[in-house]
Amino acid sequence: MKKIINKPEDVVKESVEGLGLAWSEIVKVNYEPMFVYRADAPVNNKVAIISGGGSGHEPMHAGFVGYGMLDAACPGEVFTSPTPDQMYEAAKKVHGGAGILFIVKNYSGDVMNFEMAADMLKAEGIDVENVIIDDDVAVKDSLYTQGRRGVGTTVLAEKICGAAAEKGYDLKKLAELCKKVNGWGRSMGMALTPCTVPAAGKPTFELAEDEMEIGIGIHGEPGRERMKIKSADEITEMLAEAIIEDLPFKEGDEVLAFVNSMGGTPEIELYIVYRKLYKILESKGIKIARKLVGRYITSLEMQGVSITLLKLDDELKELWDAPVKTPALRWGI
Amino acid sequence: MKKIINKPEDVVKESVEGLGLAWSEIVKVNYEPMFVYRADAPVNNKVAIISGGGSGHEPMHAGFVGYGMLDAACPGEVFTSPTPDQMYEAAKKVHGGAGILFIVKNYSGDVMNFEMAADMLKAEGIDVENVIIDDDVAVKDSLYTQGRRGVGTTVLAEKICGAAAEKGYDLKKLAELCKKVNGWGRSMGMALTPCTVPAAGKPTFELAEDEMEIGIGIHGEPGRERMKIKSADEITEMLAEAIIEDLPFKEGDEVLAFVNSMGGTPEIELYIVYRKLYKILESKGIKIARKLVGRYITSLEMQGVSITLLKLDDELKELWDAPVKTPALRWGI
Amino acid sequence: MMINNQDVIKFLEKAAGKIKENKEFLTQLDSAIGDGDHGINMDRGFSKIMSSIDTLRDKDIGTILRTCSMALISTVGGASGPLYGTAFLYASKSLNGKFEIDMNELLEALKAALEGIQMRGKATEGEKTMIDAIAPALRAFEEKLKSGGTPVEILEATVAAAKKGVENTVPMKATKGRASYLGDRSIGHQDPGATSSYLIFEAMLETLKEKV
Amino acid sequence: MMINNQDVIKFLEKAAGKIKENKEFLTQLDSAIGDGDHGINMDRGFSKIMSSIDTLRDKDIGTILRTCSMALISTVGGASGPLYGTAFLYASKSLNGKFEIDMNELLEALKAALEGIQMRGKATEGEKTMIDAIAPALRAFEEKLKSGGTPVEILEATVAAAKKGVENTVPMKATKGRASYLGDRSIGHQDPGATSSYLIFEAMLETLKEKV
Ligand SMILES: Nc1ncnc2c1ncn2[C@@H]1O[C@H](COP(=O)(O)OP(=O)(O)O)[C@@H](O)[C@H]1O
Ligand SMILES: Nc1ncnc2c1ncn2[C@@H]1O[C@H](COP(=O)(O)OP(=O)(O)O)[C@@H](O)[C@H]1O
Ligand SMILES: [Mg+2]
Ligand SMILES: [Mg+2]
Ligand SMILES: [Mg+2]
Ligand SMILES: [Mg+2]
Repeated sequence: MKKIINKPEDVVKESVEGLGLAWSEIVKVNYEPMFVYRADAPVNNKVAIISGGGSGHEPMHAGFVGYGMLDAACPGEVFTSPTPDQMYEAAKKVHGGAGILFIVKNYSGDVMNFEMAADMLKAEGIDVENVIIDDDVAVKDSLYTQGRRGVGTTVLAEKICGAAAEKGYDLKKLAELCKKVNGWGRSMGMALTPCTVPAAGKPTFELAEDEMEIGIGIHGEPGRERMKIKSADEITEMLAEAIIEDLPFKEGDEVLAFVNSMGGTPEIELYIVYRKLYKILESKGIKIARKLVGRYITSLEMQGVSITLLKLDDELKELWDAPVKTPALRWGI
Repeated sequence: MKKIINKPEDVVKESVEGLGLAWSEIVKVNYEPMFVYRADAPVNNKVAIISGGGSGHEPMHAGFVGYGMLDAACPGEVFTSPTPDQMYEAAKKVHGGAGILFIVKNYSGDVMNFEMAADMLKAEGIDVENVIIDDDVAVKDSLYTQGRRGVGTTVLAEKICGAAAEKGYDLKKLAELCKKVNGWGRSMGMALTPCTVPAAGKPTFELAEDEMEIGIGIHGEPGRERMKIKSADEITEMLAEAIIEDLPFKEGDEVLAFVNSMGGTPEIELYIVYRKLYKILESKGIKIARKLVGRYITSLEMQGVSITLLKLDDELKELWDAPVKTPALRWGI
Repeated sequence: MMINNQDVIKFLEKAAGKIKENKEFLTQLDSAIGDGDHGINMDRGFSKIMSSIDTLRDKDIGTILRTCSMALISTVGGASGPLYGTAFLYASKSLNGKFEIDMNELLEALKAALEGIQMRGKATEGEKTMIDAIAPALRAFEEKLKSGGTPVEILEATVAAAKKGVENTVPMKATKGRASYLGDRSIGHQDPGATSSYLIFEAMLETLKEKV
Repeated sequence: MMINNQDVIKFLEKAAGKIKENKEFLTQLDSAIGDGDHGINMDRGFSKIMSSIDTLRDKDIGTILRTCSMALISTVGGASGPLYGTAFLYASKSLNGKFEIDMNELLEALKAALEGIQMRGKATEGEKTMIDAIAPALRAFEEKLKSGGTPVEILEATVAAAKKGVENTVPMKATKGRASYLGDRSIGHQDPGATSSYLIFEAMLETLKEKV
């Protein structure tokens, strides 16, 4: 295992501490239990938005705490859901009197832990809405299963709902908006290499020198299919087609195109994927009205890429463009 | 070689094309010869700032084109200096009548190619200043050698000079400022893994599973010393001590601390390094007044980290804080 | 034979030991069909219990189990944290204030634990989860109890059924938890959560064996 | 024996061929002490020359070399691009309008090329660069020319000296170019730029050998 770390068990704590030291004008860190929250919390009469999940997906979620996005983020151990006491204490710290929106990725662990926290908060009379993000088209959906994983759309939902909360949306309206974003967002990812959880010390899976994994999750969990490596254009086509036909996205639609690195894939490759995605969408009469290209929801050092498409209307465009000031996403301010 | 690319020879062109498609509100792309330039160029009566170098260091430099930073960037092939015709044509396109500042990293290839372009432009009566960045303390400096490599300080110089150009600094004052930034900036990097130039198809060097390379360059060129992997704290100490004693940085100094990933090292590790760097500087009475943490000057997918410290005064702090709007660096606007 | 609070402490120590011993193994199982952290998660939780076990020695069984529940909920994370945490919490409910219980009371507590897991995780038997070890184990417990087995016999039957249950998860296709994302590719692998449940039943059996 | 513009074209074709053949080798040399692109860079430049070679067949030698210079400058990049580009440019200066030259004129052109390299790169002999192949090669050329050698003999001496020069770079410590960043660790490796210069001299020799 090649990593720039001290003890594996200190990785999350030390990293969050570093984030807090670097961005003290934007965030503060609570250690027992661990959560990262807005330095100016609580913001009175604003719905507070809290997300969280296993660590290893940086900058998600702690890098998205700040004006116009999250009020708090609860980092679990690497690839392990945070615990209810984290969400509970975070909520108590950032609650501005207008209720709490939990944005939760659809993993059984995350769902159950956030649910427990919501139960605890509701018992104290605090309004909580739990919205689940499940946008990964690589996973077959069905009533009888856990359903799809939450991936790239989470980042977009956090930005858009964050802007809406600043604008004064109440909890009910904000939860509806979050569900709308989830309903209009679709993602799929692939990997060239696995990644190594520090505490485990060895890669989560093996891939031969000429193989890739299509439909990978963000925890190094195996994907939909393993196959020989293909060209960037072919990979982009596979991901884009699966995403487009799922919603489906249609001629005349405006979308936000989000090309994301799994961590280890460098920017030079991301833009090769973006180029092809642009051409595919153009040929179908789908217009990229907004974009995000970079590393926003990652799997440690995994090499690979994911694509997210989010259908846009005027409301979503305006909220996307609104100012945001967080360690990892910032504009207009 | 595991990469998301099409043909190795098309990597740079396709990636730059993708960048242009994604950020058309900020940059435009010229293909023959290749350069990326501000969509609103030329900006009249502003000194135009041009940088460039081999590709593979993204987002540097093309990701830094835009308001408050570069007017144009000239990407060479991967790890290969661009050619004089690129800088020449870029200069003709963005020259706003107030002269041209070339910011050049100190590699013999870059230096010579920029020099040739400057000769061509001067022959046409255009004022050009060529400022060389040579901040890498891993390289022993001497009058009789090529001198030090240009690394992390380049990013800071581009941001700071870009702000100064917007503020109306003339060419002479801007060149002085750029030299001041170079004189006050020091860097050093290390790598856990090599990287692979697409055209070469195999890693630029080999490192055993338990080895790291200290004092690495940004082209996969071997560094100062190879040794057994150490802890994040020890690595940070080695880099920081070499940097601090070189200028030297002293008690009471204010600095910009820049912790940079070589590409493959994920953010979770960067903040572990930042944390230790903070503590080292704190113990010496050196204050981090500004910071930059992320992937800004990379070596493709190489795993590793570099640290840059830049001594600050009021002028530099004000220019650092000034608004910037580029694909990769943005705030205040 | 009655089970007292000291036995519960011993059981917890044994369970923590078994989890630690099998940390790698559980993690390996989870790598195949999950995210490779189950052993790490469980060990973090039981180590946390162990770190304050001395403060529990004089407490009643309900308090001991409720404290364990809190430790698991706040340190394990993942899916198994809330599930085992809720299990311990539900088990504790009928044991508040009690320093000694019999096998009937133990069965009631275990049934409550399973109910908690199902309330929280909404899974049923056959979905390739810990329930596939626990549910058959409790049926075996109940049968042997009714047919008049000794405590050790009862728990031997329980452990054997749990083991069988773990083996039965191999050919199952997961429809709950992270393994469900694999669809058919989850077939052929043993469920990590079922395996940790089996280890916990084993710890119960060994505790009783040492007592007689 | 006179060298005409057709010979120059042949020389360029041979040089391009040798560079392509040795692309991997040059790149490998550059990996050890540089950034592993010298073969790729040089091949890109000479391939560019080859792509328009047909438009040069009827041009004078000065024009041919100047056009090569532009191609190298605008496609090779790195350190070797401006250096070889300047070399060809300087060599072309005294040959403008000429369709035939003798060995004296060739020597003058080669000396001008070296001068161009030194103007641009500010290196001298002993710094582990292409100059360590070119400078001794030109000295051998001049000696053999003065002592009345045939053109082939002159170029044989030139190539032999270039080869020796390349070998001499092995124990040198680099103080110019990318290899200089390695300091003492550059010792023990052959310089890639010196090697490509040697290949170019070889191409000249083979051209003349075929002519006689
Ligand atoms: N809904 C559920 N009901 C019961 N057990 C479940 C459920 N979801 C997951 N599990 C159990 O949890 C185990 C995985 O736990 P763990 O690896 O610690 O959590 P995570 O999957 O979040 O990484 C599975 O092997 C399975 O037995
Ligand atoms: N200042 C210089 N003078 C002469 N030759 C040089 C100089 N700097 C570098 N070289 C030559 O260039 C070669 C490297 O060329 P190349 O790999 O194409 O460029 P880069 O080093 O920019 O990648 C070296 O082997 C050396 O012979
Ligand atoms: Mg997990
Ligand atoms: Mg190079
Ligand atoms: Mg798991
Ligand atoms: Mg080179």
